Amino acid sequence: MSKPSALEEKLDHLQHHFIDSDQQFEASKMGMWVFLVTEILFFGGLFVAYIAYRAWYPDLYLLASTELDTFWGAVNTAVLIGSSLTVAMAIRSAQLNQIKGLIINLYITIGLACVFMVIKYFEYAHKFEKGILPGSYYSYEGIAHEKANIFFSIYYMMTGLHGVHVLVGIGLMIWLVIKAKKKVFHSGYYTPVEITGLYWHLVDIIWIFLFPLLYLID
Amino acid sequence: MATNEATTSIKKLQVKRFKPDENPEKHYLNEETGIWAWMTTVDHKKIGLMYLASITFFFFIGGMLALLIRTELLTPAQSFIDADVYNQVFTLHGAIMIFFFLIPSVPAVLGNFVLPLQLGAKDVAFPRLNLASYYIYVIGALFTIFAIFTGGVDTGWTFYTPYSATTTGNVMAMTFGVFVLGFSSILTGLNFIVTIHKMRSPGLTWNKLPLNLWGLYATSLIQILATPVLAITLLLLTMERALGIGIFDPNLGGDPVLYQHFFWFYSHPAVYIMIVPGFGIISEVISTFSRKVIFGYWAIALSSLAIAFIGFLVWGHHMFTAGQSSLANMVFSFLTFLVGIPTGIKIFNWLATMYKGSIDLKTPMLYAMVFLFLFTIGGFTGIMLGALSVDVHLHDTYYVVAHFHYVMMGGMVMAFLAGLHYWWPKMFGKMYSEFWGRISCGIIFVGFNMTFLPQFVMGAQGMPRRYFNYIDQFQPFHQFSTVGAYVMGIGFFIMAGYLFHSLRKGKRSGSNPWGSRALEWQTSSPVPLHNFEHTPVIINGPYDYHKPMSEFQLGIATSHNGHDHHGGDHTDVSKTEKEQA
Amino acid sequence: MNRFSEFMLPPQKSTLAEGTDALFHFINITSVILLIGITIAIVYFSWKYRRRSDNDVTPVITHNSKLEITWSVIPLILVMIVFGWGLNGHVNLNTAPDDAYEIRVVAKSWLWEFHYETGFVSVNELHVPANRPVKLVMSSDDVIHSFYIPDFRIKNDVLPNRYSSVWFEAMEPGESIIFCTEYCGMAHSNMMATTFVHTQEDFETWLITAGSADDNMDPVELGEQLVTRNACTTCHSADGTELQGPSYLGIFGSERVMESGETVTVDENYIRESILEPNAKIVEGYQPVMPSYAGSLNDRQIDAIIEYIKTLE
Amino acid sequence: MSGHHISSAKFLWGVAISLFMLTFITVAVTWVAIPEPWNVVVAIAIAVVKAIIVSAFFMNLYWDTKFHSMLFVLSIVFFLLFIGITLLDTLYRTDPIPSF
Repeated sequence: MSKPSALEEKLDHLQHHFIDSDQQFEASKMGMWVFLVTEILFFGGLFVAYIAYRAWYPDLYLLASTELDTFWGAVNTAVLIGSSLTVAMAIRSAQLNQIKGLIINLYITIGLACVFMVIKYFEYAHKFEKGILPGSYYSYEGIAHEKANIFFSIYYMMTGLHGVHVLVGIGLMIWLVIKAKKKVFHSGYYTPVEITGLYWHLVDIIWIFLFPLLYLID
Repeated sequence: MATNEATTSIKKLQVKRFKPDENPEKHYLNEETGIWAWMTTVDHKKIGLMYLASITFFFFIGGMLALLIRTELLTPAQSFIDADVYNQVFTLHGAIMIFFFLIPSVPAVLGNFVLPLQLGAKDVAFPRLNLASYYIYVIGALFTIFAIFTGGVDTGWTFYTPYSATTTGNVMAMTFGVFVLGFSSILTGLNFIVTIHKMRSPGLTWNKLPLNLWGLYATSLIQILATPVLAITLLLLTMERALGIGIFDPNLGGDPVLYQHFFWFYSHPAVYIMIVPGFGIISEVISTFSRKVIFGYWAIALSSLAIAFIGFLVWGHHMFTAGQSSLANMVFSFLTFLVGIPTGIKIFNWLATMYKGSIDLKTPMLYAMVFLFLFTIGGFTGIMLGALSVDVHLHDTYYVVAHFHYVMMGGMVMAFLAGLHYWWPKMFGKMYSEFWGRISCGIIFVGFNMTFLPQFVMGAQGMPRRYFNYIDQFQPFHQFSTVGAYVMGIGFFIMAGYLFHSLRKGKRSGSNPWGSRALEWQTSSPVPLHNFEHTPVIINGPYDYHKPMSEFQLGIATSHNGHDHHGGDHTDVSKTEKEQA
Repeated sequence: MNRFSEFMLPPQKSTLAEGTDALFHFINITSVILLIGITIAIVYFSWKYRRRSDNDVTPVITHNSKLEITWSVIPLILVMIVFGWGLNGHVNLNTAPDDAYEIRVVAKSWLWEFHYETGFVSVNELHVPANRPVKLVMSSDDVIHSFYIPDFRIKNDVLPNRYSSVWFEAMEPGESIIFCTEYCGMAHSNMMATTFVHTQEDFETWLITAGSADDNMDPVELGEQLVTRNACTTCHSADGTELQGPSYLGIFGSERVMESGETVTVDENYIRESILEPNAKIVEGYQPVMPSYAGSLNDRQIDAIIEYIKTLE
Repeated sequence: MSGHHISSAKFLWGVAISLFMLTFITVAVTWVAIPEPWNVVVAIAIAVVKAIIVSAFFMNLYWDTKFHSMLFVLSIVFFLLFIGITLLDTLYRTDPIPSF
């Protein structure tokens, strides 16, 4: 292990069972990667359901996806990619000891995540009005396919679970802002920023797949 | 051969021999006592013991439920509980034994206690996460208990749709409890993987890693790769009940066989979550009590990983008669047989380790022998069930029940007991009664075979599982089986007795009662608060019994990282340094 | 060998049983030989190499490639034999001959219905001809069940959303038991039926007479037979015993409180409704689990059951 | 130290812009009628490229230890095994049809 590269020897963050900051940083990062593996398989289950039903009823997916608005889906994709960029910028700021930049970038990320959720809210509300409700509450008659309810069950489960992850991300980001304001982070210690960033990028990646699979069926 | 190289570089680093304190005054059990200190501890050893207490509780409950089932089955018709209660009882027996006992048993209890010790680390990589995973386990358990008292669950531990989507009772609380529990398992696996990667002592390379850790590593990989799928499956099932999403419920257009794929994608690898860490323990115990280098170190280590991997591809053998396509049946049957090979290799390796050893049949070794015998039977009957045409006849009969009890109880529980007896002195610094240990091992062995051997016969004769009533011709087998269950119960009762006695009045064990070369035995018993008073340095493999003990006790004096809040350590260091190599 | 076979397995009553049993015995014998070998090794090593002193020196044997390859390859060959053999048997189990006689099976919680080509429906009694392949095309009305005849070595799950099938060829006239082997709720273990194997001629006569046999029977007697034949007695006793459903004893003319809170007098109309639409009115304390008999009982038969219940006071 | 790679702001912007472009392309190809299986293939291929860009340059896998990339790939492999083997059942079921 190399010597801690921190400019000043601030070691408040170092827990007793680690040898040095680098070991702690590497361990946390690996822990996050292992966690991301579990996240991928967690969503993987839903993708399996999606693929199995799509293989059974390709026409159902064609019909039902016309109810989803490609424009707003694309906007949301762009919003999430933008927020990934700002998270990456936030990490860069932390690495360069620019705490102000870190906080600003986190604020922008939170803002973009909220925009995503608001758009999602309007999409959901629009469907609810039509009677496209999840599960047995489904009452929309506009799709001539007997399994239409299942497509929307999968849609709601996938986007809903993704939405929950976005909310968790917003919570984590707010926590980071509070910590950053207390001057906890510096170029020698920004582990929470880094691993929250990893989480956020994964949420972005999952949406990158959800978008074409749900909205872009033609 | 590496010794010479190593010793030269060791001199530069000022490596000394640290003999463990045989009679430590301060250790993890008497520093920081009191309920609150235990509840908030982040010490992996105490968390391990908290898990031990919890799983013992659930093993007791699950065992009592088993006796209830066996007693009811004494007669073909209803004897003292009705069908509804019976169905709830076997559901709970299965769910509790699998989710609350077997899955956390070795990783969360013995793994938590031993893993950092075998690595020479002070703790796991994320101690707070470790404590959190314990509390998540407790929360999951509370949900399940809540489900029992608010309507019960009668679906069987497999929660097959559409029955689970339509039956009355509180299935939602139960599945949610198991869902929560899954996260405990995931976090433990995550913690172990990172710990093994990042917290190894100097010199502890991958080819010197104890086989127990290879087993735990393979287990952790399965935990992180499979458990999330259980989580999503149960979430979908909960949603099925709450909202009627219809993915698995045929009444709403779904496919129940798809549910079975989801469920077994987790639950078959879960069998390996239960058994693979058992393999690790058996390797440790057999090598220690044969005082001999393990035969085929890499074969055992890699076969654990191979089992973990192939174990993911065989889930469909639970579904040969479920209406799965013939193509899938063929592929799953083929892969199932492949998983038998690495398992067989392990058995032969353990036997070869005993060959020309110096075998001491102490209680842990006795359990290891029992494991070898019972697990082999479990394995062979598994081959039987993997054979497509025979499985059609045997599927969902008592043959399957007997088979998985031979694997889970004859394999896993025996391995757990071997490990518990093996590491007991390390945990508490006390010895148990060797005499009663052997007696109860014998009683459990006899009782176990009495219980489950007849079940093979009645299963092959056609007795279906999960039957409350049965036709008269099976009664003699059921009665024999019930008697066996009580014999086994007596065995466990004796075990509880002598283990409690050892806690209160046991003889001091000394740091290394078995003469093992493994790292966890090179510190005092009970273990100091931070495991080692020095940083261990490893130059030999953990099974190199041909090398002197002194080469296994090397280390560098600890330089604590500045702000250690446990003041005691600094003063104690000088005490342990009194003897040098 | 025969004795062992009788002890371990039910009698072979279908043409497929022999092949399955041969593989069963092959695996059993191979396993027992290997198990004895392993056990002898364990016991022998434990005794021969027991610890003699605390300073025992053990040899350093880390691996032996020849040995390891042997004990990997031999089991591999054995399991591949088992795989091929099992697959072969499975293919036979799954390919019904084209000329097989077809019977529709409908599983309901907790009874088996067998529909014949004549339109006749028997409950919990499967009648088949001997020495002729029979194919069962199965489906379920509610949850998953599984159709299992141990004597024939056949089993397959019965699904609510698809058809599944099994086939067999019974070898001689006789009776064999049918189990449900997929857990399906409270009376899962009572969901049993019997296979009656007739000679070809007997079967044909049975098929013709079965539908009309009831015509000139006394209604009460017919009703008593019908409640047994249609598996009503699985859940409703005639002697006051509490099962999954209310007992028939003294039920007629009594007043019962429903789950909805209303009170209903048990009369002809209520019994008729309960047979055809069982879940319309549920007596307090019971579950809505009874399957509908609409389509499988005609008016005369329902009347007969009502007459029978009236006699149980 | 592999774990502390610092990307320049310009580079991060470049990555984001390429992602925006790919998003536009994936929407744009739906305006062109591509025959049946290929429209899905193109959509997934673009999504995979985007995911690789995000993981390599935003999540720093490109500069990180190989083990993290391995974990990422491992999870995808197991997902593919899950769906691949499940499809062996769901796509190849042949249900009997009752004749009466």
